[in-house]
Order: sequence, then C-alpha cells, then structure tokens
Amino acid sequence: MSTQTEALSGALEAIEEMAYREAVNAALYDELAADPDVVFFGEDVTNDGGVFKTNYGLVEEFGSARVFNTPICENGFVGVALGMSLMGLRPVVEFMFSDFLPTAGDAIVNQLPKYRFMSGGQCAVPVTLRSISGATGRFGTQHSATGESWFMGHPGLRVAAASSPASAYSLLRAAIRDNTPVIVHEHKGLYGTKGEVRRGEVAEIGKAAVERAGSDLTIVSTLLMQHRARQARELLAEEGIDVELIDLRWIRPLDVDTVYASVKKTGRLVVVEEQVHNGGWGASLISSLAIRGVTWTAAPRAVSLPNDLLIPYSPPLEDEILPSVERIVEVAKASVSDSA
Amino acid sequence: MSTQTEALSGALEAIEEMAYREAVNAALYDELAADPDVVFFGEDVTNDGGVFKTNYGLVEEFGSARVFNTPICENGFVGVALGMSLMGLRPVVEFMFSDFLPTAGDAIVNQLPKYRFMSGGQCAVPVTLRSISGATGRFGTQHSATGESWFMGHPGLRVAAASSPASAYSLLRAAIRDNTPVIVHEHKGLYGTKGEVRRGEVAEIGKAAVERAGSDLTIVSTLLMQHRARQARELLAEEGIDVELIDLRWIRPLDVDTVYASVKKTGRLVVVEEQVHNGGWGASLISSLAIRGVTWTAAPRAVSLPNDLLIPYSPPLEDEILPSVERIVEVAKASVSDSA
Amino acid sequence: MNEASSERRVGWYRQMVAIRAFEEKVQELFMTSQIEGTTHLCQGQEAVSVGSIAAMEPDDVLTSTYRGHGQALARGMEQGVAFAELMGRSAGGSGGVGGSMHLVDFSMGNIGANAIVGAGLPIAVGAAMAFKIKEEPRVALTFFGDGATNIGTFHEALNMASVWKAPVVFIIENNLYGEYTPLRESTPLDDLARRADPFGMPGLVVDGQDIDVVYATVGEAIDRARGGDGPSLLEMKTYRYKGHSRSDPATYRPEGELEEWMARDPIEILGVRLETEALLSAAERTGIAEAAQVEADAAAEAAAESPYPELKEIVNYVYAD
Amino acid sequence: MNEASSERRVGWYRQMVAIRAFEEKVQELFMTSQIEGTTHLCQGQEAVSVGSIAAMEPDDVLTSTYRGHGQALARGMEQGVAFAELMGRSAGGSGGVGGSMHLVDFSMGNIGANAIVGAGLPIAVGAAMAFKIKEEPRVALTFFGDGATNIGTFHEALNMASVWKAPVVFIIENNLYGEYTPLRESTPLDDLARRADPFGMPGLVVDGQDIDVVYATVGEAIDRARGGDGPSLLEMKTYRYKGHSRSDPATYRPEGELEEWMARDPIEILGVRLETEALLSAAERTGIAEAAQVEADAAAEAAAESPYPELKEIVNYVYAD
Ligand SMILES: Cc1ncc(C[n+]2csc(CCOP(=O)(O)OP(=O)(O)O)c2C)c(N)n1
Ligand SMILES: Cc1ncc(C[n+]2csc(CCOP(=O)(O)OP(=O)(O)O)c2C)c(N)n1
Ligand SMILES: [Mg+2]
Ligand SMILES: [Mg+2]
Repeated sequence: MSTQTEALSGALEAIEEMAYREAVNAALYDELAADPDVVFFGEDVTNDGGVFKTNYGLVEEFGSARVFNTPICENGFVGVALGMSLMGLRPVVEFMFSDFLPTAGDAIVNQLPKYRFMSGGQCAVPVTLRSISGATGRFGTQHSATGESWFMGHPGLRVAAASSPASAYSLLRAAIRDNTPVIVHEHKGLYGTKGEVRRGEVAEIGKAAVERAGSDLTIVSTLLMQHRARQARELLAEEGIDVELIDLRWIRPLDVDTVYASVKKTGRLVVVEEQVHNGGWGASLISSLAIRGVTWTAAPRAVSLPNDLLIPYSPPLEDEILPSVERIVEVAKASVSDSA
Repeated sequence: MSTQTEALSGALEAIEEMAYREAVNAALYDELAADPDVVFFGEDVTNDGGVFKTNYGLVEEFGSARVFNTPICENGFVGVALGMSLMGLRPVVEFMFSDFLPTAGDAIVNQLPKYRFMSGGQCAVPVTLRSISGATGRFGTQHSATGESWFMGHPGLRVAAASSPASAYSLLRAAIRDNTPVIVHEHKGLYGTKGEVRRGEVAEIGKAAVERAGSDLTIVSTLLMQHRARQARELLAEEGIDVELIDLRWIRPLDVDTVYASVKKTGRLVVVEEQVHNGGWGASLISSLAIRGVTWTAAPRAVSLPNDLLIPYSPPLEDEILPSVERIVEVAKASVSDSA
Repeated sequence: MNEASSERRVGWYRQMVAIRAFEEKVQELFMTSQIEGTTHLCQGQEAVSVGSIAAMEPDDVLTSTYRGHGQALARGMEQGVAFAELMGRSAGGSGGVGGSMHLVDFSMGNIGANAIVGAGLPIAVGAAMAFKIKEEPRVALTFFGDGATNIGTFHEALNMASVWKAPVVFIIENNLYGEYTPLRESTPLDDLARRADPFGMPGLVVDGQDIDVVYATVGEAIDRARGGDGPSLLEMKTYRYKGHSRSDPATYRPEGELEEWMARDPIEILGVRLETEALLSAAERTGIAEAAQVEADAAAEAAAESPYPELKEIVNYVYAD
Repeated sequence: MNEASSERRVGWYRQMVAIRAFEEKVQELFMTSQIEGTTHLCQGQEAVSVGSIAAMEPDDVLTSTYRGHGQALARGMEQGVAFAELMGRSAGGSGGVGGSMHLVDFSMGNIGANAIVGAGLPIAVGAAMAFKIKEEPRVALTFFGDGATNIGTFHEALNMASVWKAPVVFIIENNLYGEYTPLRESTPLDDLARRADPFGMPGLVVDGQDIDVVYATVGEAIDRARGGDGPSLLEMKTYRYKGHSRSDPATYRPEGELEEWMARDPIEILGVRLETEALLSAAERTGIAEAAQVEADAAAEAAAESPYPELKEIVNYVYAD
C-alpha cells in the first residue's frame, strides 16, 4: 500500500488534460488494470457509463465478473464489499448520490471501520466508496448533500474530497490502494471541469494541498467550493489582497499542520464549505487551530450553508444559499479589514 | 408546543428524589398520561421494564396499543414513527443502543428532518428518539458510542443529551412536546445515579445549564462526562481553581451564547467529551467562539476520546481511553497555568 | 368484484389523458430547460395511479415516489400547482422547494413523494398504524417500483404491517426496470407478488394496463385492510415509455419491447372499451385529448409566470411551531 | 444424504459437551464478575454449530453473531483463547478488544462475529462472491437468529446471493425469541424457511436438535453452493436454555417450554444414539463430561492469569499497513 506520491510501475506517464469525469474513469481503469483483485460495482454502473458517465468502457475492458450492477440495497452491498475485502479483493463501490450513504449507515459506521479492530488486527478492509456529492444540480433536498463531514468522527475510516481532475484521479487511486476503508467524495457539479492529470500519480494520504501561495489570508475549502474560492482569490488579488488557497483534500485525517503553517503566516482564515458549519471539517479545523494556540490577526470566519435551512429545489434559492464567489470575497475583505 | 420551562396543567409538582432511570420512566409516564396521542415503542420495551429497565409499568398503565414492541428493524420503525406523526400521533421510539442509530440512517438523515421542508411546511413531525448511549459498560466496540454529535449538522433535527435525572426528565418531556424531531441521548452509565427532579418541568429547547458558577475556567460537557467534570471541579477547588461548569444539554441547537458569556468571564475553556474531537460538538463550540472573536486567556483545550482508536472491550483499556477525572484535573490545571 | 359507474370510468379516461398530456408537457419543458434538475415520467403507467386512487375514500392516504406525478394528479392536484412546483415557484404544492420528485398535498391525503427508494413504505405503515391506534376506518396506500422490492425497508415494512395487521396496501409499479437495470439482473424472480408470501399476506399479480382490473383489485385490498384483515401486496405489471429520468435515452431496452407495451396502452385499452360500450365516441376521445393538451399548455404557461419563493418564506418550512 | 463416520460422530459429541461446559463456565464467571459486560450463551443450540461446521471444508468460511461461542469452538478455537478474549486479555483471539460478542479466528475461516443484528449476512455474501470471482471452490456459511430475519439486511443479502448465485448457506438459529420478544410477536409466520421463497432459493426446516440431520442438511446445501447452484436458507429449530444475555432471567417464557425443549437436548439425543449404536458407553459419556469440565476450568484459570493488553498494542488494530 502506498501512502506516498510516487511513480507506479516505473516512470509517471505524461501529463494529460482531461475532464474531472474522465479522471475518475482513468483512475478506475488504471487500478482495475494494475490489480486483478480490484472490483467495481454499484447501482447502474455499467450502463452507458453510469448515471454520471464516469464508468465508460470499464465493463467492456474488465468484464462483468469485475464490474457489475447491484440491486438497490446500499447497506447490503457495502456489507458485500466488506466481505469481499476480507477474502482478498479490493472493492470499489459507487454511491450514486452521497445522500444514500446513511442508507448504508450501519455498514459505514459499525462495520467497515471497526471490523479489523474487533478482530484484534486479524484482517484488513481495503474498501473504497465513491460518493457522488453536492448541490447545484437542482436535485432537491434529498439528492444534494456533500456528506463530506458525516463520517469524520469515525476512527478506522478515511475520507477524501476531490476538487480537480488531478485530485479526483490521485485520491481515488490512493483510496483503492489503501488497506483502510476510504470514502472519496466527487462533486457532481465538477464532472465537466477540465484540468491536468499526472497519470500514475497516487495521492499522499492525509495531505492537504496549498493550491496557491499567499500572504494576507488563508482560505480552506473542498470540492466545488475550491473553485469558487479560487475565483474569489482572483478578484481579491485585484484589490491587493493576497490569498493563500488550500484544498483540504482529506477530511479524515484532517491536515491541521498544513493549515496551521499557513495561518501562522497569514494570521487570517476563512473556511468555505458546502455544508452546515456545526459538525463539519471547518469547525474541527478552527477548533484544532485554537487548541494549538494559533495567533489570530482577525477572528477566523466561515462561509457555510445556513444552519437552519435545507437545500431547496427552487433554482434561484438553491443558488442563493450556496456560498457564492461574492460572499467569499465579502467575508475575506471583512477579515482583512478586521483585527482581533 | 412549549419552548419554555413552565408549569404544566397548573402548578409544578413537588420535587422528588429519583434515579435517572426513574426520571426517564416518569417523563414517559407523564407524557403518555397527558396526551392520548403519545405512543411509545421499540425493541423489547415492554418486557420487564425494557433492557435498561426504564419502562416499568408503562404497558400495564397505557395498554399495548400505545406501548409495544417492534421487530428488529430500526430504519423501518423510525419510518413508521414518521408516518404516525403525520397522522397526528406523537411517537417516542427507544433505540436500545445509540450504535443502532446508523442502522436507521436514512430515516434519521433524509426523512425525519426533511419531510416537513420538502412538503413546503404542510406537516409537522413530532417524533422523539430515545437513544441509549455511552461506554463504561464493557459492551465493546459496537455497543458503546454516545452518538451525541452524529446528527448535529442536520437542520430540521434537534439533539439533546441528559446528564442528570432532572435533565433526563425535562429534556424528554420537551422532546415529546416539540413538533420537530428530537433525539434525546441517555447515558447507560447513569441509570443508577440519583438526583432531584421537578415533576412537571419541561426543558427549554436549546438552552445549556450553568450547573456551577466559577471564575477561573469554564468546563463544558454532557452525559457521563458532566459527572466526571463535576468531580474534577471539586478537586480543583481544593487547589484554589474555581471552575464554571456548564452542562451543554442541547447539541443541536448549540447554545453558543451561554458558553460565550462564561468564557468571556473566565477566559479559559476545557470541553470534556466522550467522543472523538473532530466532528463533535466540542469542536463546533470552540470554532463558534473563535469566530465570535472571544478573547482567550489560554488556548481552549479538549479532553476527548483518542482520534485514532475505537472503544475496546477489555475493561482496563476501556477505562484508560475514557476521559477520567484525573485527566480533566490535569488539563484544567495546565490551562490555568498557561496564558495565550 | 368492485365495479365503477360509467360516469366514473369516463372520468378515469379523462384523468389518464390529462396525466399523459401533463407528462408530455413536462418533458418538453425539461428539454427546453424551462424546468431544471431531473424528472421521472410515468407515461404508460397511468392506469395504476388513476385506477388505484379511484378506489380510495377521501380520508384515505397515500405515499408515492419521485415518479409520482400520476398519483398527485389522480388524487386531485391542480396541474397549475404541479407545474409551479416543477418550476420551483412559490405557487407550487410545496412552495417550490420540493420540485418534480416531491408532489404532495396533505389536504388530499397525498402525504409524501419520496426521492429515496423504499422510504415511503414504512411511512405508509406508520400512517396506517395511526389509523388503527386511533380506531379510524382509514387506509394507507403506498406506491413504489419493482427496484424498491430489493431494499431492506420493503421487507421491514411488509413484516411490520403484517404482524401488526396494519390497514395498508402495498402497490408495486413493476415497470421492468430500476433505472437502467432490468428486473432480471437485480431480482431472482419475475412475479414480485410472490414477495408477499413470507409475510403471510395476499400477493397478487395485476394487469396494470387495464384500469378496470386495477380498480377492482385495489378496491378489494382496501376493503380487506379497512375490514381489519391486514395488508396486501399488489404487483401491477406496467411499463414506462420514457427513460428513467431526463438524461436517459433508454438504449438498454431490447428492440421491440416498447412497441409491444405501447400496443397495450392503458388509455387506449379503456378508450376502446368505452367506445365499444358506447360511453364515448371517437370524436369525443379526440376532443378530450385536445382539451387536455390545451389545459396542460395553459397551466404550464401560467406557472411560468408565477414568482419564485423568497428565502424568508422557506425558512418556515424547516421547523414547525 | 451425507453421513459421517462413527469416529467423527463421537468427536461431535465431545465437541458439544465441551461447548456446553464452556458456556456453563462462562456463566459462572459472569455471575462472579470475573467476566464483565454482557454475554449471550448457546446452551441447547450446540448441535447447530457443531453439525453445520462439521460439514464445512477447511477453506470454507463462516460469519456468526454475538451468540457465537459455539461456532468459534466448533471451528477449532482453543478454549483458553476464547476465555482470554472474554476476560479482555491480550491472549484472546482478538487481543482482548473484542470480548464475548466477537470470537473470531481468520486463520480458521471464522471471519466475523457481529454485535449488530443482521450485519453478518451481507458480509458472508461478499466472501462468497470473492470465491466466485476468483473461481475458488469455497463456500461461506452465515449463522443468525430468528429475530434477524426481520431486518432489511436479511432481505438484501438473500436477494443478492440469489441473483448472483453466490456460494453461501444462510443458517437461521430459530430459538423462538429475539431478546425478550417471542417470534410470533415480531414475525407473521412460524416457519422462517418460507422466507427463502421470494428469492427462488431452497428453504428448509431442519431439526436443529438432531446433529445427524443438521450435518446432512448443511452438507447438501454446501454441496449445492460449491457446485454453482447458489444459496440455500436453512431454518434450524432450536432453543436457548438461558436468557438472552447475562441480565435476563427469561421470565417471559411460558411454563413448561424450557422443560419440553430440554427433553430434546441435542447432546442427549446424540449420546443416546451413540450408546444404542454401541459407539459410546454410559461410562464413557460420564468421562467425557467430567473431562470437559476439567478442561473448561483449567482453560478459564489459565486465561485469568494472563495479562491485559496495553494501549500501544491495540493502536495497531485500527489501521492496516
Ligand atoms: C436508497 C436509494 N438508492 C438509490 C437511488 C437512486 N435511484 C433512484 S430511482 C432508482 C430506480 C428505482 O427503480 P424502481 O423502484 O423500479 O422505480 P421506477 O424508477 O422504475 O419507478 C434508483 C436506483 C435512490 N433514489 N435511493
Ligand atoms: C441492529 C440491531 N438492533 C438491535 C440489536 C439488539 N439486539 C441484540 S440481540 C437481539 C435479538 C436478536 O434475536 P435473534 O436474531 O433471534 O438472535 P438470538 O439472540 O436469539 O440468537 C437484539 C434486538 C442489535 N444488536 N442490532
Ligand atoms: Mg421500475
Ligand atoms: Mg432468537
């Protein structure tokens, strides 16, 4: 198992420009090709590339014994993945929407992360759950959660979130190679976005990425919010505010070190999250920094979903409650004009 | 529905000394007696007082149409509770162990809190889940979670945690009378503890309790940890450290105001929690205070479960990983001797 | 066997035609992005909704799914209210926050359209148990797909309903597919009615394309439930003409399957029968279809002109007083 | 019908007696607080564990439950290792972190004793699917209670196993109660084997007190699975002599029920048969019982003297390299 960014089977391949959707496909393809024990399944994963078109060509290339559709029964098929992993397979399971993760609540909370522990370390559980997450699609209240922080308090699990084609690729490869269960969140609003992917790259587990260096203010975000934060950074640059932009990438483990180093430098922090603040990674990050005694130049801030609203279908309202580029800019400016 | 501490049907009855277990029983009894629409069910709730002996006499008094056992199917029977609530009942559901809440993950995450919203406010969902939580019982890895923060990020839900007979009584009554779904956590290590209960009291929703005033340091905790924090407070008093002790009582909504007022006075905070820090109420509380720009005299601290361990069966190890009175004292002293 | 009056049956015909026109209009609006997100249409399945709901009493209730337009309209929702909901407008049944997957109207006993597969079943059992506990002579119906019979809540709901003799009727709309996956890939038997057996409840295979049969069978199950004899499982054999959702061209279907089913179109079956029985003429049928088209167009147009909700409105939808 | 050699059957007798002695000792240690927490004993159900597991090949695997001592011992776990686990000692099978509810040994294919009702079934299906995918001629067994047939995972696991023809055998230990609740209060039928029907798999009622029958029936189901013909559901009619768990005096039982079942004690049934067949004498049977008692006492004593684990050991149990 690899926990380092490293070359696989020799040299890294060339850098390729691809869509986020294609990067997911490439990671699945490359892992299925690299290891005959990798299998991939979920609801409707084989037909026409799957619901979000990430799976083209996989069943054709690797056959229906290794790539197959399941009945609709999330708790059951995650249990199946666990059983397979005990017998030497490395299952990858697609969750068509993150909102269905709680349907498999027992398997995710009481089985996957605890199974090895309860046996006194007799087994490993190399299961990966691909969770298709996030709002903006007008999918309504029950189909728009990111779920990114739902399982962050569960030792024995790892949780990643991909904001770019490069991370979609390398995080998924790392997850599949890990002997601990990992949930990898993909954002359904990002599938069409493009970027460079270093084919063969395996992400380091638990390492956040400083996407853009800066000196005045640190912004941390994940998934789609990383894009909005990046746009905000550009607007802020025009006003002379230099933002250090961190893509968190891992929610469990949480890379407090990287954020701490950044905030030590900038003294200011804004977390941008497509979730309610309470119970989420943003709160855990700010708390961890406070406990470490970081010195704030200004109080940290959070741009989050409203604490007392659910995600509505109505398009203008869905847009309105999501953290926007404008709100990020506004909050960042308030932070800079403030001093603790 | 009541959101105020208030007298029911006239004057509050006399203060009674009772065990935590009896306080739960009294709250169930009083609500079943007060409102014919209240029903109570769960696994093995009617036999011999139920597994934790909280239910003595209820089926005898209110009959098997209103108090009954269910088959083993948590997701299903929470759905049933929801359906009942839509037709005017006020169901109370016992979860024999909090660890089974994820088994009902879909009902708790996607149904109870969202049902009213998705209908555009056409209905109310007065469902109460009683969740029997916590370690110390040597119940092992799958039967020892408090689960107290698992659902704190879900708008549309409320979550309470009872640390004393008085709060077990008044929180449960408040939950049953609330038209929003509420999870009330009881700690299985507390059922035998005694205290005074004001029969008839209904807790105010979302209000933490300042259990003991103090000037040097604020300690916030819930459930069993509240008892350990109280013991620690006494030991610290002997060393001249005056602790303000807050029983959080509500995890959603989170009473940041009460804690803020306390920390403004003391400048120091220790959260004591029977859970991993990340993703929990302790982190959310500290983050909220940081965002409000509270001035720390010393960095806040957390006494929590280890971030990378699960709860073991082995008795000495179960004891070792739980926050102990000694550790709370130690951390509190470190806080006081520190200055930010 | 329950039989309906001629008048009522002509009414069903109108309703089915209206639902068909509504769904066609929805598809058009989606294709032109006047409705956003996703949608799940029910063309081909109209007899199940209309026939089943015709057998309900006004006080009875139902739960449905994301594919619930047919049920909502059959239970009396105005098309304008439905279109407004699909367009996310304040005038929608759920104030625009629910969307296509959540057409509900509590005032008509349409108490939930769920976007989670299988979630509506226990809710219906709960409603039925409330009736039983309160000793009200009411019944709950729950509609769900063939794919939903593979998820745990199906089993849990049927078991509870059976052991408690809840007055509930479980109605499978077996349209042969769960999303893109054909039944036989996800389920080891063809007749899902057999899934009633381990609960000791009646399980019946029903021709879901013949509304007279649907009405009679559901009526008997409702009578049984209301009479205190417990739940039934009814498997309606039916078919969806369109793909699973907006983005699905349904390329996974074997050639000729759609045509075979269209040859047993539920509207056509009732229409021909009514013609034979001299209850409707061919000209009247054309008139009904044209009027339905006009009605759907007008309702959609009006909805498109109604305002979006404001954030301050929807805040009140989260917590009840 | 599969038949075992005389030698093997005498071995089963010894195993059942040993399990009984183990459980009695466990109860004694709990009552005197030498073991903490809770425990779920299997006296009365020994023939199910021993007979089923006797039909397995060494490479086959099984999952069990919190009531899994019988399976663990039948599959070869040393009593000393089991007692050490129950006492939370480092020498326990799971290093003392699992306790009574988690007696497992991966080296023997005992791959999980679950404290969550129903959770072991999909895991066994997954193991079986791994065998199928890897084209290994191995089979998975999964043991669970009557109460577990009401939870969704039961349905989901049987459905997947059936549609995928997974080489798995589902074994219900129907001991008539789920905790304090009798079967008839939670389940609308008496013969749970009927729950196989909607999955198109064989469902058989088996006399769980007669180990020869258990062995033969499980053997056939295993052969069927290994032969590629898919899963079976076997309902073992059995009874637990003790309460659900440590704290349960089992007052909910009708008078005489326990005595009726004890009259069909599985150890006695096989013992008498072996006597009749002149394979064991009464004196030998007494000797076996006494030796088992001595063995259990000695194993418990040794375990009680072994050390508790240290925190630094168990840290490695969370994440695998
Ligand atoms: C728990 C859950 N899993 C998966 C989905 C995604 N999904 C939506 S509809 C559907 C297919 C359902 O098929 P069926 O029950 O036959 O109903 P139909 O769509 O044919 O009416 C799936 C898998 C979901 N909504 N909920
Ligand atoms: C999901 C879940 N719900 C509830 C429980 C609590 N519980 C433990 S054992 C049990 C009864 C199980 O009965 P059965 O399946 O018949 O097995 P038996 O104990 O009789 O062997 C219950 C309700 C649990 N462990 N898991
Ligand atoms: Mg279908
Ligand atoms: Mg049982």
